[in-house]
Amino acid sequence: MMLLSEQVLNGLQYGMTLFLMAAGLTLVFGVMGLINLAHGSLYMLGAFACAWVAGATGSFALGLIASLSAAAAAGALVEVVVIRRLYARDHLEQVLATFALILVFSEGARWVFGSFPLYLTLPSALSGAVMLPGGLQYPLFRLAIIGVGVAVAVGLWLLISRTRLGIRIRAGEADREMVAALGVDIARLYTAVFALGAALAGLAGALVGTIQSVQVGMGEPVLILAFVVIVIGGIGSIKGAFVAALLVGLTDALGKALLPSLFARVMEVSAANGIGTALGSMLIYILMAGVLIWRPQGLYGARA
Amino acid sequence: MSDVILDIRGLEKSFGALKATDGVTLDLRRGEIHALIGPNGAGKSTLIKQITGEIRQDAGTVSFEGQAIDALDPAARARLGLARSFQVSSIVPEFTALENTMLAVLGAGGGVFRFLRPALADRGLTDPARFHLEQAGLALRERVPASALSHGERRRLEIAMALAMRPRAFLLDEPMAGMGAEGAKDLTVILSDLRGEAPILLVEHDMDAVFALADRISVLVYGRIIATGSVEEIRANPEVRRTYLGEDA
Amino acid sequence: MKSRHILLGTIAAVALGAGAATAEGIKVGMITTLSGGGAGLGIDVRDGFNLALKRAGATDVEVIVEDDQQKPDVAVQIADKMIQSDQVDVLTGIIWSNLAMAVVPAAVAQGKFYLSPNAGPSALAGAGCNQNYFNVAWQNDNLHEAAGAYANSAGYKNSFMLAPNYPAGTDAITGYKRFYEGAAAGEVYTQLGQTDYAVEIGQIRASGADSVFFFLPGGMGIAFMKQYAESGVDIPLIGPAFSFDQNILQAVGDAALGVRNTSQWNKDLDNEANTAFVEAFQAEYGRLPSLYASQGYDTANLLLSAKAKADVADQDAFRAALEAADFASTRGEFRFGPNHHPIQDIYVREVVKEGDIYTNKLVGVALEDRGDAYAEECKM
Amino acid sequence: MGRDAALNTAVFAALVAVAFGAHVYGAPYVVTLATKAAILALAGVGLNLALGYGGMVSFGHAVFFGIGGYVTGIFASHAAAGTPVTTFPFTIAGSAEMLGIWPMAMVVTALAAVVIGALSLRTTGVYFIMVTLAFAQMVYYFAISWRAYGGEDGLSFYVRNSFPGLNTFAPLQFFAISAVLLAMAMAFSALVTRSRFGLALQAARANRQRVMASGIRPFALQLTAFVLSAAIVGLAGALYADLNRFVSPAMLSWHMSGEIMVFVILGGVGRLAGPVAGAGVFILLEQLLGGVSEYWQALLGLLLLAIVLYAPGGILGLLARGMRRV
Repeated sequence: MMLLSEQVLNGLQYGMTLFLMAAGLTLVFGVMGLINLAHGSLYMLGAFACAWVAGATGSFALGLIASLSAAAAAGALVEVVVIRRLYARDHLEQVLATFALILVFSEGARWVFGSFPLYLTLPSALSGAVMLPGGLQYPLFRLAIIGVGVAVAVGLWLLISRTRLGIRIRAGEADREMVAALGVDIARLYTAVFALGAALAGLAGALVGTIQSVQVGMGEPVLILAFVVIVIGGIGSIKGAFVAALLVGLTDALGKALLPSLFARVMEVSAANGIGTALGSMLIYILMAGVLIWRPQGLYGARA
Repeated sequence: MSDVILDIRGLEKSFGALKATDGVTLDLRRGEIHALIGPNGAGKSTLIKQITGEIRQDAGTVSFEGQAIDALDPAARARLGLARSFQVSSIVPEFTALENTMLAVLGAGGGVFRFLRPALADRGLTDPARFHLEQAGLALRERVPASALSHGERRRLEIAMALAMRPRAFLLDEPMAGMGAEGAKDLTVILSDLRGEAPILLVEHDMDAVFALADRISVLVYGRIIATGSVEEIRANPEVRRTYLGEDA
Repeated sequence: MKSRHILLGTIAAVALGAGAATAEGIKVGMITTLSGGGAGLGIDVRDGFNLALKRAGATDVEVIVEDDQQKPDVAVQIADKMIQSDQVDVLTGIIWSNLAMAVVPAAVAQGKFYLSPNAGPSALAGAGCNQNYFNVAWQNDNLHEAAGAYANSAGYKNSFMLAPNYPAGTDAITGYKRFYEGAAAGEVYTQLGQTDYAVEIGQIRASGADSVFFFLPGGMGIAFMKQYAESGVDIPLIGPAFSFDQNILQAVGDAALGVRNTSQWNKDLDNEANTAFVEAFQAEYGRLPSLYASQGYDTANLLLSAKAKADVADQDAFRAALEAADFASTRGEFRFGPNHHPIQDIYVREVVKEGDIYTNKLVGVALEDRGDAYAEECKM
Repeated sequence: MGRDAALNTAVFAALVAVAFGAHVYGAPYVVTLATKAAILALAGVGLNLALGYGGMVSFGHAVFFGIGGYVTGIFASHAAAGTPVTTFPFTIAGSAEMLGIWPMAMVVTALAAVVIGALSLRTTGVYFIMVTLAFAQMVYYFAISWRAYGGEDGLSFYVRNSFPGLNTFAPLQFFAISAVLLAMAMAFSALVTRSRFGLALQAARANRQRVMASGIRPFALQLTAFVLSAAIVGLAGALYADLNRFVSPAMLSWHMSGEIMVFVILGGVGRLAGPVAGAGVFILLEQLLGGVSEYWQALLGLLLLAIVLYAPGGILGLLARGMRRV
């Protein structure tokens, strides 16, 4: 029982980081119709910015601010220089151009920061484990990540349902030409949305980099998972991204933790470990294939 | 065999609160041109899409030559001989006129899964395609990429393609749209000849063409057929004059 | 991708005289990992190797270094190039067992010598051994076996075992269990390259273990130990030296203090060769050497000792010279078993802090004169 | 048409000339590089059938490359060990004969493509891109965990498989095998795209609605093209395994999918020799820029970006335009 509740927390924490990534991706797709493979690079950039600034100043808070602003700035720059030429192109060209951006970003980061992973020290206020009701010990920083994820989800919901920018975003999803006709500066709207998504990715990178490590290529595995999330949730839907992120996080954590012991009931331990581990890592992709076969447009996607 | 080729009964379709098709009953008989007219937003395209199978109706049936085709997908309906042209010109722009028509021949004749013989050397495809291009008055333009054809030529190409499908019935969705007066006149002649090949359900805004061509006219307003009859009956119908032709009765 | 280090050194009459002992120089192809998360290991092996050459003033040993990016297919292509284009006599440098498995068998089949400064997969120690393959580090199981032996002596009865899901990971747990006599509280395989260990730490917490044996080389180990320290779980850790080398310890910091680990080498091993090596390495590179550096250094010295006795073109003589292992190892006593793998002592170390630097100190011997479990299957 | 054919021939001839020239001048490693280019180009030719002509943006074609490779590795390693590959439902012996392994690799890949294609083609657009990626990741993680065949370590088989009458270890002879297969695949691809099937397939890419209205189901067309495409990529995977005498999950990774796509795009989508030019230039850059800078991939990225933004027709598109101007 203890194991289960700890793993549920792990799944939630993992899901929240995926949500931070997926929210930007799905916004950019919903509003601009763009697939951005380079989103993982912005995640990496946020992590490096945080590591660098926190290392130089000794302040984790400044590091977080740096990660948000560096990723947002890089996002805006990339949007203006490259991405906006791609809106009218087909998905194939978008995939390739943003794949090219990954190469540029990764090698650029390797050039600036080297190949060695950087490690951050947790701020003392957030380090160590806390005792939760029920006697479970859990790392404070991971709880904080869950909190940040919830806060961002609520913030995005308020932004989209209550603000002028949100109205424009929703209008942009519905009909691009109409928004332009309404006199909204569409170019600025797109840059703003892209920078917002980038900032969230950068924040995710900084948070995850702090508990794991900051290194070149760290954005790629999480990028693929973020795509899995938005595809399951339905591309363009923030709500879908949130639900799917938690679903993927929980499936992954619980699958890894429980599958080997489930298999061990019917077979010998080392074989069960092998199969359980294999299936554990395949589980989210099986989940995605299953969802798409059942609902080709994802859980909350509009029918194409 | 009865004279009714296409029989539409009690068709209903809603999008949310909007009733796009509201109990439409309509038929198309051998040898006729039956025109479907109505103001913008009357639901003409939605109705056509239900006949071709692109949209599934909520209620009612569509029968083709006595057989209910409600369960068939668009490709299967097309193979039965229900040929359509599109409101927005729907050709393959990078193909030549000939290749576009060959595609239609291929659909009607089958044998798609042949991999090695060049299609352009395949007289089973090229001969009928050239024949139908000629029928549509495009014989001299067969090597021109469709994207380089004029608007009027593209409409003719669509007719050629519809012919190539050896149709049992045509569904023509605004074939005159965007044509000059001269082009429209030419096309009127072609359409009039087409009637001999198979009956036509014609959706058209050009009233001169409709009145020149149609044997019968149905008027669709807000998803409902408000009148069906001969050209004279429709011209004389006061409701049509009021709601559609915009005259003060 | 390519960084060529062609060691020419100082061209001096003295060196020319020394080179005259053999008819020809030797061309060495070093395939190692110089980029990505595992770069630290390759850099240490390379630096250790080069240091030995420099100290010996061996100007007629040409070393071509290429980065394998820790990718087996890249390693294979580099090996092809070194053999086909550069026509090297000896290959060395590979860090990872999977890359070694991809490169070594084909290289020795083409009549090249391969001296392994790190990887020692069981397949190359047993039935798949080869007369031209020499391992100067250890057979993969060795340090894990020693960890198992240490666990017994420390009185652990219920170990939780953790390793990546790849062959060296399975070898690690197999090696540990070969000597460890207690019960298994859990046996978990993680993804290779995994950076989040929350799930595994949860399993450890719930397992009721009295000790945790883990083999997570490179960045994986750093991430694990940092997260373990944050988790509030305080079950003692044991592991092989790979998770506690100089590079890693500085990143892990206090979280590693007091952890016992097993190694065939440490910087405070008391012998002349080692003292000289540690001093020279610090003087040359400004950092403490790791066990990888010591292995690279020993590999180069083994090569030099053979070169002094025989011409590399005379394969049989050169091989016999390698088998003699007539060099001063940083490990003190060093000899090869029948399968060309080392027979050596393996020690227990403890992580300590010296000033601002985290490092290891020797606390005992885990296994004496340990060969390996596969030697019997080797028929040369 | 004539110009395109000349361009295609010239690109292929250039590859062959490089290999033979390198052989004559005693640079066997360059022959090996040309072989690598030919094999990767073969994979590109395969992908082009689905992507360029069929309009299916598959981000998971590495799965077929890897399956072809693994079939080769598995058969060869069983042949070396003298054990059967399977005894159920009937005994299949290992093989070290290329002529035996190739059909097997293509059949197994085609079967995988039928399953993956049939499920993925239920979706379109971005969803299709992502579902193909998901299937590739699934197989990738499976291969990593499949310890019987090396798992993450991959599988070495040390000795290149044999071909009757040739010494496959001689770089030039192995190049010849790869180049002939590449030429055959290009010829096959040229025929298919001009056939009835190709006509319908390209129409389905450009105007799916039109094809349906003509009475042809795009699904069957696209699935067939997907399977043919996969089988060619599987053959390329088999050759790549033989080139390295080694297979590993890296062949199945999404980076590999991306790279095969890059060959196609760099050369020119929907152009017969596009993948040949793309793979050739890719390897040339890798060797040239790799010598200049350790960060050559950044330069590659910039080049790729420039191609996508300013020369959507790829290298061959540029060349063709240049030729027209002359």
